[in-house]
Amino acid sequence: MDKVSDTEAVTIPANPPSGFKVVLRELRHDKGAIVAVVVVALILLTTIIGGFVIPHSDLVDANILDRLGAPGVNGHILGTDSSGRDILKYLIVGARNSIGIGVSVAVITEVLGIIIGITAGYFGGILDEVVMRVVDFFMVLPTLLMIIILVTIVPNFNALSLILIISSFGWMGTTRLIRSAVLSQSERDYVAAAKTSGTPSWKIMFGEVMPNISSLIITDFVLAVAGNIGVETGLSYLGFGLPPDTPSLGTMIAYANDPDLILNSPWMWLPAALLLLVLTLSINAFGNALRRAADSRQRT
Amino acid sequence: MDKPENQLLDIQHLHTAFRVGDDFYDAVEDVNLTLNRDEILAIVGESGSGKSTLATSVIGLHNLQNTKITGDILYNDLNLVGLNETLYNRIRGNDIGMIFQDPLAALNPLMRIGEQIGETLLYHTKLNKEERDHRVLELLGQVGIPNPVRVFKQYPHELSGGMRQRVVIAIAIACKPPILIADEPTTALDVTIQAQILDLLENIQQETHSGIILITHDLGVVAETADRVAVMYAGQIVEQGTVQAIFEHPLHPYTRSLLRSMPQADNDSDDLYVIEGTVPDLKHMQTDDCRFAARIPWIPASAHEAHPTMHEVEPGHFVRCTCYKTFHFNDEAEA
Amino acid sequence: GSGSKSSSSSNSSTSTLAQATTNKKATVKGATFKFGYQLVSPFKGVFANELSTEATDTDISQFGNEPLFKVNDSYQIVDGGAANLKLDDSAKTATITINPNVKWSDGKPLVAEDIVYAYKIIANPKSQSQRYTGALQNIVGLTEYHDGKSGDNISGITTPDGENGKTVVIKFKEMKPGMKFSGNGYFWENAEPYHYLKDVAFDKLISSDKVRKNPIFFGPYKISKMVSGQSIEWVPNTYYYGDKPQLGKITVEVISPNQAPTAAAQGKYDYLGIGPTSYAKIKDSKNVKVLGRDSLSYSYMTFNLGKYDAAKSTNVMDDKKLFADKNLRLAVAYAMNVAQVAEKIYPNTGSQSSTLIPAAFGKYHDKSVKAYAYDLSKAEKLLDDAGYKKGSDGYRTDKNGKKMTIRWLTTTGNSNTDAINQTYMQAFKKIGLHVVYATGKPVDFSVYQDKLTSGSNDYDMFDGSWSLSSEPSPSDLYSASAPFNFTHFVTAKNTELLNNIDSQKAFDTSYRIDQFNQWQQYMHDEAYVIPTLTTKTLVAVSPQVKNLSLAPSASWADVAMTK
Amino acid sequence: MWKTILRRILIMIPQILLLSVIVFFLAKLMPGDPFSGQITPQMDPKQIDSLRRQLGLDDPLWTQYFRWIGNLFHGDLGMSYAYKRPVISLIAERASNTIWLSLFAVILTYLIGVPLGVLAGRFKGTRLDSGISLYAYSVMAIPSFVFYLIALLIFGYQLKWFPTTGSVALDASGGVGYIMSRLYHMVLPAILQAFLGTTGIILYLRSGIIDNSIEDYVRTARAKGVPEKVIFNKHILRNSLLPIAAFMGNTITGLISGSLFVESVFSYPGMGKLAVDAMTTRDYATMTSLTLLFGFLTLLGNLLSDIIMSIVDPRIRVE
Amino acid sequence: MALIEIRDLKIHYPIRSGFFNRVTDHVLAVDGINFDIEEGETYGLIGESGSGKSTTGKAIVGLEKATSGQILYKGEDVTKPRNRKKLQYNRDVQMIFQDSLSSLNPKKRIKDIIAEPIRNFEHLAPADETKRVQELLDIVGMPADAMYKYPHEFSGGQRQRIGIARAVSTNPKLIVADEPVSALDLSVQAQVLNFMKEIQKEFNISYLFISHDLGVVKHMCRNMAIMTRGRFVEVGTREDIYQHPQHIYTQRLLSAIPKITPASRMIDKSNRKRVEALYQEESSKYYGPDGKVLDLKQVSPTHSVAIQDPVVEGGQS
Ligand SMILES: Nc1ncnc2c1ncn2[C@@H]1O[C@H](COP(=O)(O)OP(=O)(O)OP(=O)(O)O)[C@@H](O)[C@H]1O
Ligand SMILES: Nc1ncnc2c1ncn2[C@@H]1O[C@H](COP(=O)(O)OP(=O)(O)OP(=O)(O)O)[C@@H](O)[C@H]1O
Ligand SMILES: [Mg+2]
Ligand SMILES: [Mg+2]
Repeated sequence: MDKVSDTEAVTIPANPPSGFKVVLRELRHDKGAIVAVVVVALILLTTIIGGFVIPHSDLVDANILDRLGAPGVNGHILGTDSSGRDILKYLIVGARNSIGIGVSVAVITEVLGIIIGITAGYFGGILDEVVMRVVDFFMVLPTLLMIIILVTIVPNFNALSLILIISSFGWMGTTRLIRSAVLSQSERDYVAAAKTSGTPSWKIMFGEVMPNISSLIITDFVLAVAGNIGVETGLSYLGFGLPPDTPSLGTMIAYANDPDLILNSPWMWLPAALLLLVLTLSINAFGNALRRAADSRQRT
Repeated sequence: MDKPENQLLDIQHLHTAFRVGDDFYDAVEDVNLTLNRDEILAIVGESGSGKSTLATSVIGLHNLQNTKITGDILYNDLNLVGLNETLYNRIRGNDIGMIFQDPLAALNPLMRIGEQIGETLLYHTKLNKEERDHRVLELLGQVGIPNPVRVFKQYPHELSGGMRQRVVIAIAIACKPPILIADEPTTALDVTIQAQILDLLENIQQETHSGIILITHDLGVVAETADRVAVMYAGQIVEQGTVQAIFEHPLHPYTRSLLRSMPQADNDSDDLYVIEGTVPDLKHMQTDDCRFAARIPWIPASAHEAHPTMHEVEPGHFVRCTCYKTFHFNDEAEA
Repeated sequence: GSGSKSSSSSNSSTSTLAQATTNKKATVKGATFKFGYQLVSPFKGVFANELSTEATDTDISQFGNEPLFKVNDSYQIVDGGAANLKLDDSAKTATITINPNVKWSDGKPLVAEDIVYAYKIIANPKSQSQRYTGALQNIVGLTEYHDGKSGDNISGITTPDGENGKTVVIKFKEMKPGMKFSGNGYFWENAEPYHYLKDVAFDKLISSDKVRKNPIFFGPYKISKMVSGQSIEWVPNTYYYGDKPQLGKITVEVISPNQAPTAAAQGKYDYLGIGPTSYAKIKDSKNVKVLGRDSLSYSYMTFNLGKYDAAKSTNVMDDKKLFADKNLRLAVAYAMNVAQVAEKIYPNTGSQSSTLIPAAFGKYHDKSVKAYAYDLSKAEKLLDDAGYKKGSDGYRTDKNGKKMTIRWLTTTGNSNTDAINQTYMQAFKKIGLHVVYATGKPVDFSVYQDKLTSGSNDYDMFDGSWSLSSEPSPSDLYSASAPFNFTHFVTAKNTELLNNIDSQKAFDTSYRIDQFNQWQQYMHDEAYVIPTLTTKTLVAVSPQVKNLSLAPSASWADVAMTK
Repeated sequence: MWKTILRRILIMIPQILLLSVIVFFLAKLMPGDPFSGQITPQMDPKQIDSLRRQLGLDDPLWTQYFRWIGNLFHGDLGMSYAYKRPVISLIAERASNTIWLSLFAVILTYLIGVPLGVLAGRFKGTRLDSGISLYAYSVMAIPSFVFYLIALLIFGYQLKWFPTTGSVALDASGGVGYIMSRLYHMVLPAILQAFLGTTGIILYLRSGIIDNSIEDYVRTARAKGVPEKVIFNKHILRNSLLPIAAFMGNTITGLISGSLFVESVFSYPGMGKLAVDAMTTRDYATMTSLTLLFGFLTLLGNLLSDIIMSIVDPRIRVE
Repeated sequence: MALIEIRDLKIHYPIRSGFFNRVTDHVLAVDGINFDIEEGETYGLIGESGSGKSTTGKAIVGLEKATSGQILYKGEDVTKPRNRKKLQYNRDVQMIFQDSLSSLNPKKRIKDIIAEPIRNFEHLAPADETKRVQELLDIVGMPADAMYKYPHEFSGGQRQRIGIARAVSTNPKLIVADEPVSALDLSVQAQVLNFMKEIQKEFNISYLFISHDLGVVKHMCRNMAIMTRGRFVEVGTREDIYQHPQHIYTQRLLSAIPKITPASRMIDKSNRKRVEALYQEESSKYYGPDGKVLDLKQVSPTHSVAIQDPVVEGGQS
């Protein structure tokens, strides 16, 4: 047999192909992204550790003797709020809760979006048509108003119900994104190849197609986290946010709505606003670096 | 060498290097080439051999931040290498026309066909709008578009692949440039349309007496249309000569291997000839030795030149490296 | 007496805030007076008191929308206004005599029918007025008119000298001592221009331009321009019967509460009502002077002790309710450090109210009743003695040894109310009471109100506030039959005292005061309703304002501007 | 084209009806009703109950819904319980404020966003680019109300450049004076809204320009000898503006629903605030009507986007 | 009996338009074709872009649903999913794709790619599976260490061979090869073609070889069909088609192929011009009134042409 003797693999630099590894490797060359990741990591670390260390009573208990203390007074580094609680502690736990909510909503919407989007995009046809009409319809719903109605309706409103409510209006964008990505992946022959190899549909959808849009999913996830923290903030401003014993960046920034506090006690809301800014910027920078990483892999 | 008055382009020691990471690597190395009036010069070679890089260097479309070009590209005593943008813009479209491979991508999706062709005229002629439109209609007719008036107002997506390629050609020849560069103009097309387009190119050349650089990897296309052929391998020209010389007396092992691996070649064997190994990529093609040596390992190293140069074996027929002298196919040796 | 729930403003403190301007400079003629009004949403603009449902529309139309009767600073109706009132106890009538000089701003005189017409608007079902109350139905024939049984006439309201005459006689089924005071609710204190509105059907009245865009009044000023929901311009009413108005123009502008403290401190308006917490920042501003007055409102903490039986129109107490035990109620009362909260959160502008009749009512307020003083050990002793034992988790069980959770219904507020609630919560915890928010968090006002009125059973304790009308009778809020007795307490003693307050005997003021005092003491002892805070009504006025007073007797006709 | 538009509009009807069912029933699920927040001791609960009955609030939900929808088909959106006036006139008054403000803001958004996006894309990787991107993301991260409040305090109160409240001055007179006053009141909120709205445009345009400049047709244009400036303005920019055009419909609807914050800070009487007030006061007729209007505007915005796209992009055919 | 028989296969795609977005027309991607593939043979399918070649191939492997007609495998109609299951059709029929990169999942290692059909059809122990993959890699001439690499680490020719390894992993009877070498350079193309022939001999595989390159088909196939507008214009053996083309379309296609003999190019060109002129002139004779390709008529036992009246073999050329 005249076997072809070409055995040396072409020496294209071996790009690790799993979405995550690509990303890490690409990020290493992106100074902005490294800074962003470090910032996000620091914030996460501080808030998670802080969340464990800071006793719940410190966040709840009012001490009106100590209220509205300016930063530095009585050992409160960032001052105290109108209940006399330490802003720094409140901020740390608030950030943890906000991030928690942002992440949870992102997880839920992403999972929903992935399942629905992949199914619709993969099977196409009437299923896709129906799903897309539903998505369109949800897009038409005035989200903010619907959220407000639901917040009012649910009996025992807490962080979990907030997460579920925000999620129920946040999955459409992801679904659309995933669906269109899946549509374009479905055109690729590896899907046809898997079908002819006898692979069942669910395996193709989640085992073959999904890994190929993983960087997209990661990026969307990261950006969704940032976006959802913003939604929570807006709700708090309107008075439909979390109960006072569940601090969040939103409830803190909403202090800015109190006319007496916005200028006279800026330490009550400004640190939260700045933290939100830094957090959003970093998450976005990270998300964009992810997107760039994904793109650059596609180019090679 | 052709007579200088017939000569349109004289490329001397051209090196084009791309930045990969922090270093520059030659994708085109020490290419010497001339183009004359009234001729079609074909450049053939496998993917990655540097054909497009060479053509792009001539028309000056490389992004100079990532590309380093040295050597000379002489056009009418003007050296195009390092020419400033304003001057180059006067030459592009007017003196050098370019035809690209993918006719859909090459056309602006938002502009009407008439406008896209007219744009060339706008920057190189003093024609007014009416005259330009008139000329565009004329060009559309010239490239064999059945209903120029309608097509004039259409958008690229409304045309078939063959029509689009004709439009791209019309753009390239709008100012009757003496030099035309066609980079794989028919690769995306069906054979029947390919034949039409190639005929069209020939006709245009006969009318305008231009010189055409035709880039392709299809040997059949070369054999049917070219006057002279340059065979590229790994960034270098390995053989150059008239089309008869190349197809009837190919010398360089690479040229011979290529011809032999064509299915059409009526060889008795049921199997096609296969060249061992693969074309090296940019980073791995950088060597002073004969770059093809790795793919004909049965030829002893001594057969290759230390620093291969072009040898003129007969007037106008050049071959790189001396290995051609002792080259034989693997099976022939065994036979 | 009656009031409306409002989360802001009220008080009785001894602070030094002036109630009137002291500016003595010469008046500038034709000056513009800028009146700012804090409002979160645009005003609704129903300029007929019979039809409007909120104080806002009345507040921004106060420059023209003058009531019929003049009051003194104790809210007692006195002669000298647009009309005089004469009560006849034996005939059970009130005779209203219109000042013949009073003219509407279109020049037409105020006549008897204008007064009658106001009653018709209220009582006609088509106009959908929300002012058709039980108290008004004390007028003979009003119910029949409402039910369409007496045609176009209200038999108890007559005009002896004709529709266009100046006298109206109102016949009551029963006379009440509160009738001497403004705001008593037994008769209406406004008139509507019959000649102007008669062409508008009752059901179209509320949306008609004549009520919304071009209303006419007989007060010192009249509307000259209006931007719906945002601003109104008032100019002097040349037909005004009283002293000539001093200002050339009054502009009323709605301003978002977000901006109010800044606007006030900058003196952007000549008059801007401000919240108690803004006082500290504004008091030193050179641009404005802050006037203040004890308000007629107070906040309270109370309990869910039963239910309202709508069929029988009466409240029913339920012994099984958690707070049926007085000791538990008192423990809650002693655990709230209201005095400190007032001092810390509303310095100079808020204080602890001691009884359910705010000090602003002067002699009707019983000074001898002392507010529940913060005393945790007393509270604990009360609980211990009553058999609420502390468990190992620090929380007390009920008297049967079962776990006890107190559900507190409260409304969403601002960061100050959060602080206050939390302060109380901690105190409750200290005395071993496990208090949680009903439904998990403070609820919005509609939900709160819905729970209170619908007989919901999912709360044990709630707080709120009443803004009283100028007649202090507590019957509307605390009597057995009062639908607003959300506490649902009914005791013989309470009923007796309230009846006495509104009895014929109480036409004797000293008797009435005595009954008031007894009731206040009784309520203090029983602790059904625990009064908490009261804050002052504050206004930032510019230094140029002259003759402005927050006293009930003040008139806008007197207000002037100087250099 | 007209047929497609008509068809799209017809498709909207069932969507809007479904929307109305959902909103109506959800709204009814909220505890309380229009009167529960209004009850004061100056009123009599019995009278309130009879008013409730009179207004049909005691009827079964379906009856209420069909009555409402029946009236809707007669062009009657019902009466606002809170405002005691026909919803249609209430919304007309507020909507005109919001729509003008939004329109003004949209124009400003594009006037600000497009040049910034172009600069960032064209000078990709430079400091200018990083600066513009930083701006875009910062604006995205700052909660809008904080942004509005601070700007109001600075420009309205400290510098006194702009009016701080309302949509028009009381003393604005005459046609021109009135319009000028309206505009003057809109300037600050519109600029602020525009600054917040530019994010999407900047980011889209930037990446559009970067992507388009490596397209083949740009290479063709270069090969024609077209000057770089023209290549940029005529070829790259036009193609990069496509997604922005698609964005336009969304921008408008986004602004209208996002107007809530600007309206409450500036006491600007508009639809956003009206909608939230309607929620809190259980003003069903207003609430459902507004939701329908928002839904309709969103659908209209989508349709508008598609029409714009089909006009600017010949590849998208609307037959 | 042939391995697979295609009987009057039609695949129509609906076109929606109009006010209600109803189906108003159909694309007749494949419109009534018949052919048989014998065991161990390579059947060529030639045609221009859009003529329906890929659609046919996809229908055979089951990636497209047939609108009507039958595909008989071992005598049973495999357009019915039930029969496909019963016959283990999906295991016996595999596909090689044109775009080697897109047909290999970029996120999977070569081993997992090649093992995919094995995992689905024969449940081997991990060690056996690895062994099998190794064998397959060996068959296609790839080193064993390729197993743990990813598709993008290989050249086009190597990737195509990986695709072939996957296709042969279940010992299929038929492989549909849709333009397997169109994207490849000459020398790589040669490798792949050689290779396909080799495994054909070894495992007695049949190919449906789809291509627009007449030279390649000539090299690979004994029997072939020329396709245009969803229908066959000419069916026959290599000699029938290349030596005695009857249909004007076939003639035109053949004449358009560039030859590598520069010496005869003037002749080739004029010949092409002549055929082209003839095509323009006479094409109405060769097509139905609506431009539809006529039904095939047999002109010799092996040769059928879509013409009105059969012409005696060799009559026209
Ligand atoms: N912009 C670039 N940056 C870096 N490397 C490049 C760039 N453009 C081309 N190359 C490399 O230069 C070499 C020559 O490429 P070129 O496109 O000229 O080949 P070609 O002969 O035209 O091939 P094909 O037939 O595929 O078009 C290849 O190895 C290619 O990867
Ligand atoms: N999913 C589809 N919907 C509608 N039309 C389709 C679809 N798939 C293919 N077609 C049409 O069917 C016809 C045949 O397509 P097919 O891909 O089979 O052609 P082909 O011969 O393989 O062409 P190529 O050489 O370009 O691959 C074409 O006109 C194509 O546009
Ligand atoms: Mg090339
Ligand atoms: Mg195909």
